[in-house]
Amino acid sequence: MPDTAGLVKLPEEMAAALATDDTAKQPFAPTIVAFFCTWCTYTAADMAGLSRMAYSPAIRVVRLMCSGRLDPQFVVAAFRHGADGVLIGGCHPGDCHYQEGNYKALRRVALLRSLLGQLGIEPQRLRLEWISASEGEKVQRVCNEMAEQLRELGPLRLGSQGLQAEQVQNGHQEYLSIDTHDPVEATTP
Amino acid sequence: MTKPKVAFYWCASCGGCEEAVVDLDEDLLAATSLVDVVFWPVALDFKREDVEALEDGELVASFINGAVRTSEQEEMVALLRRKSQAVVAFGSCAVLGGIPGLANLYDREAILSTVYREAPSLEVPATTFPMKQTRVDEGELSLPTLWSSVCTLDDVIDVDYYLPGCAPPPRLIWAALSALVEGRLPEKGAVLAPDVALCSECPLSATKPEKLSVSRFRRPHEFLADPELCLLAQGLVCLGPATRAGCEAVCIAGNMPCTGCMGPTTRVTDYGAKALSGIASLLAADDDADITARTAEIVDPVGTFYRYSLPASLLRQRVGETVGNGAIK
Amino acid sequence: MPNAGPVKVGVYVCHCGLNIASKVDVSQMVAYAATLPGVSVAREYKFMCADPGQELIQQDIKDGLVDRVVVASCSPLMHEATFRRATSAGGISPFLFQMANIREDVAWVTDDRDAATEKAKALVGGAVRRVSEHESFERRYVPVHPEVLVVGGGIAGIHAALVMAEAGKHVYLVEKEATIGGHMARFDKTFPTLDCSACILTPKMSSVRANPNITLWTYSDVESVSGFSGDFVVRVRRRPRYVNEDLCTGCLSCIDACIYKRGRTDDPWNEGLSKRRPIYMAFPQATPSVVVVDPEACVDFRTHKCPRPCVDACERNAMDFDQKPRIEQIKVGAIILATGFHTFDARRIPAYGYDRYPGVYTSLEVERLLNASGPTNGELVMRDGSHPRRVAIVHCVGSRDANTNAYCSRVCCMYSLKLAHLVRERSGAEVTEFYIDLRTPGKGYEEFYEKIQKEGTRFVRGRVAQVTEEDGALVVHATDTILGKVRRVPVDMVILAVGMEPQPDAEDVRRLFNIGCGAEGFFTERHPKLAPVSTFTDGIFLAGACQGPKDIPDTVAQAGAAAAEVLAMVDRGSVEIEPATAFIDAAVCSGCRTCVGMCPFSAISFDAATNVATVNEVLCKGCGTCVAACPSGAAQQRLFTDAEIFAELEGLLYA
Amino acid sequence: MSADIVIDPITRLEGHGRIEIFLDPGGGVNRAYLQIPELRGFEKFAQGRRAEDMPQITSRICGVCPMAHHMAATKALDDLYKVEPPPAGHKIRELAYSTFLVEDHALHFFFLGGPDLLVGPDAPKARRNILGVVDAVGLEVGKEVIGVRRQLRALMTAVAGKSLHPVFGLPGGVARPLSKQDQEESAAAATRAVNFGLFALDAFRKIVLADKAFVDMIMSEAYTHRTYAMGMVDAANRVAFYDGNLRVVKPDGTEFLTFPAREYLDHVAEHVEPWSYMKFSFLKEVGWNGFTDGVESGIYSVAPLARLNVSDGMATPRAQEAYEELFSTLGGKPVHHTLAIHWARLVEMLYGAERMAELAADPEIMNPVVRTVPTAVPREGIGAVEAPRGTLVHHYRSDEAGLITFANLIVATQNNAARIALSVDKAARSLIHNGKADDGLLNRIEMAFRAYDPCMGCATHSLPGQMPLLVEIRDSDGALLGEVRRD
Repeated sequence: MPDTAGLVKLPEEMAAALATDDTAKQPFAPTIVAFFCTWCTYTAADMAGLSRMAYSPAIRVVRLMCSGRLDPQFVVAAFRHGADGVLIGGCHPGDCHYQEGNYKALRRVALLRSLLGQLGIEPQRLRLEWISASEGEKVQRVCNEMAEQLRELGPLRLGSQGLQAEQVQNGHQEYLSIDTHDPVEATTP
Repeated sequence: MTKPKVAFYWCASCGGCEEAVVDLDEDLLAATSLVDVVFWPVALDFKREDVEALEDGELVASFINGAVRTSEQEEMVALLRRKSQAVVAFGSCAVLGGIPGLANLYDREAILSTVYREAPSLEVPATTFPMKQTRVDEGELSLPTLWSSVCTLDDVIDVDYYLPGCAPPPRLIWAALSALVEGRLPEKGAVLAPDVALCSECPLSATKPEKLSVSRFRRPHEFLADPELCLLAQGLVCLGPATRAGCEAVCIAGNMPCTGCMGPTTRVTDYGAKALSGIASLLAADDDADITARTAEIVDPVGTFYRYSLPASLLRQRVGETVGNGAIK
Repeated sequence: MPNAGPVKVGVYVCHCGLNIASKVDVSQMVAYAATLPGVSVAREYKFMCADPGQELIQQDIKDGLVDRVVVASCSPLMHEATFRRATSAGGISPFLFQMANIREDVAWVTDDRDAATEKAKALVGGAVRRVSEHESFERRYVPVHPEVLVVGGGIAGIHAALVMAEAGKHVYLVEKEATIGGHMARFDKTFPTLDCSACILTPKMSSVRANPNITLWTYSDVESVSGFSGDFVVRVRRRPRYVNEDLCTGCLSCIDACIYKRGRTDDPWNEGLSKRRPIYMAFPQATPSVVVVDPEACVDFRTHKCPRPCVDACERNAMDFDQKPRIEQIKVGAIILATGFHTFDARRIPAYGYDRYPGVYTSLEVERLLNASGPTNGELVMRDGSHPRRVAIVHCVGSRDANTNAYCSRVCCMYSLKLAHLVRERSGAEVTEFYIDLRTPGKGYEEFYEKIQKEGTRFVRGRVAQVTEEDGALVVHATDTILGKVRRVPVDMVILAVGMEPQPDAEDVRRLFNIGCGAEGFFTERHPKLAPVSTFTDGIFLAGACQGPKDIPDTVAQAGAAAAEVLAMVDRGSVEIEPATAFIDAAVCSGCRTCVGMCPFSAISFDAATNVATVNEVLCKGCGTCVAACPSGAAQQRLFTDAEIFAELEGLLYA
Repeated sequence: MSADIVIDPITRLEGHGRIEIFLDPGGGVNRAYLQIPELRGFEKFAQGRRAEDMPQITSRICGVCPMAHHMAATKALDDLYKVEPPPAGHKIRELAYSTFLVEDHALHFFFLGGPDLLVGPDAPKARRNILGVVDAVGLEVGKEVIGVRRQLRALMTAVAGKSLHPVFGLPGGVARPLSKQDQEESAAAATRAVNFGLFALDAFRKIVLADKAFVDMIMSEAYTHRTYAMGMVDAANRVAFYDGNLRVVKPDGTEFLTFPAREYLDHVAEHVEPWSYMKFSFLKEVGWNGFTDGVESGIYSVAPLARLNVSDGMATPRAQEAYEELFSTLGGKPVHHTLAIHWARLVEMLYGAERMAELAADPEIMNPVVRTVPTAVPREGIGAVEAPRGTLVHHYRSDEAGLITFANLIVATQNNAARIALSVDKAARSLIHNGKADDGLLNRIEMAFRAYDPCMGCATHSLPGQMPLLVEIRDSDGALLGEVRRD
């Protein structure tokens, strides 16, 4: 696959982060990427800030102009880079500053959800919420709720048992035989 | 002066890419006058030791097709990489993982038991399994080790060029071969196919309404599609808008929708997620219930959007137990 | 195209006084930022938005240390513009800049200090990785069409239109009713000066009529708005009056000639207290002074058999029964919305007995009773013809009430005092006002309250529980919180001081002009303190009660402010368009047209000849919906390209 | 200890393979194993796919015979949805399939197995290929070989959408009717194919049959196994490829059983060996008795020679003449000489060409109604065709939404797998003496499997998982001391 956004060939420091699995020691703290639309949910998050409504630090916000800009590629990229959950915030239907962006987001997420389900990604890991500019409290509630759900659900084991770790060393002889680095034993067929 | 040496090799493949080279027909003869094919198991008798006997870098180029799934394949591609100045990932399996890449929907144990445990035609009792090492009276036999997931060629070795397609259109193969011979190959990492989507080449593109919106998705066997009207406009999931051109829309000429074998353009990072976005965005439905009903009409999202590119996707393979409408356990 | 050569990112972490520094270890942040790939400079400062902070940025750029800027501070909605200006002042494109919101999104919402610092690091990591992908482009401007539109002909619309017209701008003033004047035209007096409402309003109304720069379209409403700030295309629907405006002089002889000598339908101008004839003029100083035929009431529209005496009576033969609705299409550079308010429907509080007991009136109805051109020519006569001896005024009806509207309507206390004065003056009746808090915030307001108290109006502090009818009199039940006991005060007349609510059609108007509204339905200003008269939609401004309850002085002040901001825009002659617009690389567009259907603003056009779609970057509002849909990645969005967002994700998740 | 002689990879076939030869102390061959080191798991990842996608997914089992899988899958869908294609749909399918039969047999004779005959088994390694064939038969003939195949593949593209991984197969018919131009091209291609078929037979006579060494080689015991044979026959027991029952004859040529493909599970079973991913089919009624031939061994063969052995003749005149010539030359029915498969292949190529001509001339094929839209709720469907390399069965079950829940594929070369193993082992045993094996000799061993035109890709469409490890610890004279097993 041609190397476009530096995604496929993982640069060194990212590889190191992937390879060293230190989460086993501390209690699992999920990481959630939150795509918020500027006019409604991002503003609501600002409101939550203004009113000092604390919520889980698991949330890391990426601002988009509209939930309509959310490309399903961003969701799978977030999972690929280690996010345990993705939250999408947009305006209530009818309130979109661009009139229809949120409707398009709704369609894409609905289809993406069934695709991710087929790949074994639990539904709680992808969440779409309509949060208007004045609903700071809802930002707090949804973020805390999702962080708690994912804490119980555990980390997203993406490719740890597959070749993922192997590819990190960019494929030469050193990871040849499968037995050494593949803990998966053939269950008695 | 001696002709530049090239090699063709196949990993987890069906031989279709070999057939596509044979399909060069007269050009094949012309090609063999330009280059010296020193390794091509389907058609020539040269063996592995012949390749090992070559100097490093002696091959101008190796055309490697098929996804990589066994240690033997990984050894061969690593060997060919050492022996070649340029390695071309040939065909959707090598570039994206291809249809064998759908095996990434399952873990090995599920596949193993399907083939050697559950098949109804198996000799009873079905206890024997292919073994990595087997003692036989006369000595020991070994089989290559198999990875738990299918990989694309550039997951395993450094790849210089990509020639997508299942199988690559002979016109593009010929263009790649002549570019190689005439030293006109583009910069490293390039995809040797047009970098624009199939609609640019599709004869039905003109019949597509300007503001296309799909009221419901339909499946090819459910109705008689009109061969003169854009298939996507008729509700068939045609992935032409998301798939690279180069094949001159042969499937659509056969009155069937494009299934995306030429893979994404360079500006797309994850083919399936992008194709899904392009299709879902066309849905006319507005309220939740309607949207859920319409999206449920796409009954096999992974099989539809990642048919040729699951190993090249960002998620690469199934993560846990399938949830939702997946029919697999 | 990928940026040339390695980037030099300057990272500036703001303390924001203690807002950030109290929760985020800023020095650790700076140390961490210095380790990030591409970062050449990492600094911290107490107030990055202050001049010294901005100078740090400009100086680093000028010294060639930095060609990309990341500021870790507050929300971009707060100071993105500030820091973009600082970045461009340094000599590079304002868009080679990215903010990391470590105040609203981190410091203010995270209790644990370490967690806050870790999260802040991730956001800065994301911003640095993202800004390295930003491509340089300059601000783009669009000429501003000199003509402007004011929607709503109340005092707000009138004042704004006059200010702009006097500044030499051509103004279209569109009013839904048959006359301008709005609610103010229906009041008798105005507080606190007790000015006669018509006296101070009608001169402005006539100067609107007289001003050559103002095109007045009454009995009309806006049907559609398209285009963008500086170049709106607006279609206005002119409803038929069945009277030719240019000919009618307002002599009213047609009304006298009408076969109906007495009113037939409820006159909304008088809140239904009187009837109006099929052909009518709202009130004597109506502007334009032109009559209107009500097609429901006029018998000719039903039977076509009326001898039409009105036609004969009119020497100017201005009557025109064949008038049809007309659509006018105009081009304007900016739009001021002054669509006003709507009084609370007292029926929604049954306990107060409105519409059940004839003696219960709303304040607006009493305004009409007290008005000389009202149904009773200014005499306080009740529905049953009697003259009330004892009057009660109930405050906060439909305001400061969790069951109806939580907000305070700001004006009811003051107009209640005024009504108390007028009622006493006009009828000598005893007035008791039932209030929770008497709010007199304006200039001269408290003094007016003193005056009313001195006049002998009695005040009971307590919310009225209910109004009942007992042996012919109305009894007002309230707990007197000062005396600490329940009071049951018999009166003849109860006046309900109804609050202010958004217009019933506010939702449609909001969608039409693509602006936001709060939970109560009043239009949302860009910023409650710093930008009260502009909206998030460039080129659309607000004035008056449509933005929230307010009295006439505040309304006029807002109208002036909105007019000033429009004049600034029009005089500048150009307006910066949205930087984050979409664009399509024609060389790689396959003509699949997926994007064309995505754009509600029809900013994307498809050329069948070249089989390529193109974005009109002036019409584009920058939502990016088409970019997410483009199946082959030919469409991208400035400042939100796929590469930028993927980079942000990588930085965000590997911190 | 590992094998003494290794041929890796085996070449001029479809798919991967390796031959490991163990010598006995005297330098003779103790045992030769043909190992197939590759599998992909189609039967597993078919689960969850849309039934109507199976014709395009399973065609990726083999790029040399994609039409075969496409057709078997399409017929399985007809059965799954209980829908019959209209006559025109049926005929268009058969036209495409006959065209494929001709071009694929031509591919094998001139590109894969044939060079050993046309250029000679002992020719130098670099010449034993199509280029060597072109030099041997001359550029003009070489160009005709390539030209005919190009025309046939172009016709398949026109009729089936694509020649390499067709798309036209749908339950109840085909996706697109034939155009006038398609029909004209079919007729032209058919005529050229018939002449080409006759030319190929003639070349075989001149180059192979005229050379006594070849005839002896064909007749030699090294390349002979007396096994059962299986093939599809029409109502008149003539060789059929698109439709018909499966017939099995004993090694002595007498009918053993005839059954509709639907009942394949009652008669065919698969045996597994630990040293190969290939599954070896055998006749259930007879049972698996190891790698031996004869009437007690369930091993059976398929593909051209087997089809001719089970049938009473060919369904077209000229092919029938060639059929009779073959059996009269090689001593009557049934013929058990593996290398005679080459000849049988050419007889079938001629039949395919004649069948193309018949279909191209049939006015019914131009009827625009080419597909019936299915209405039944899908549940289970079995479809079978004769692939160029032998009997091919696709067996699917689906849920009501038409998503595949189960897939079982008995693939052409699997039926031959056991006999191929026998052939390789016997060829090695009879050719290698005192440990000497030069390139030409090893190539003769490879000829033992090439005759079958094996498709390892098809045969190994499955995919194994983690490799269980079996290590046997033996004392010096071979007594088993202990066994370590991890599976």
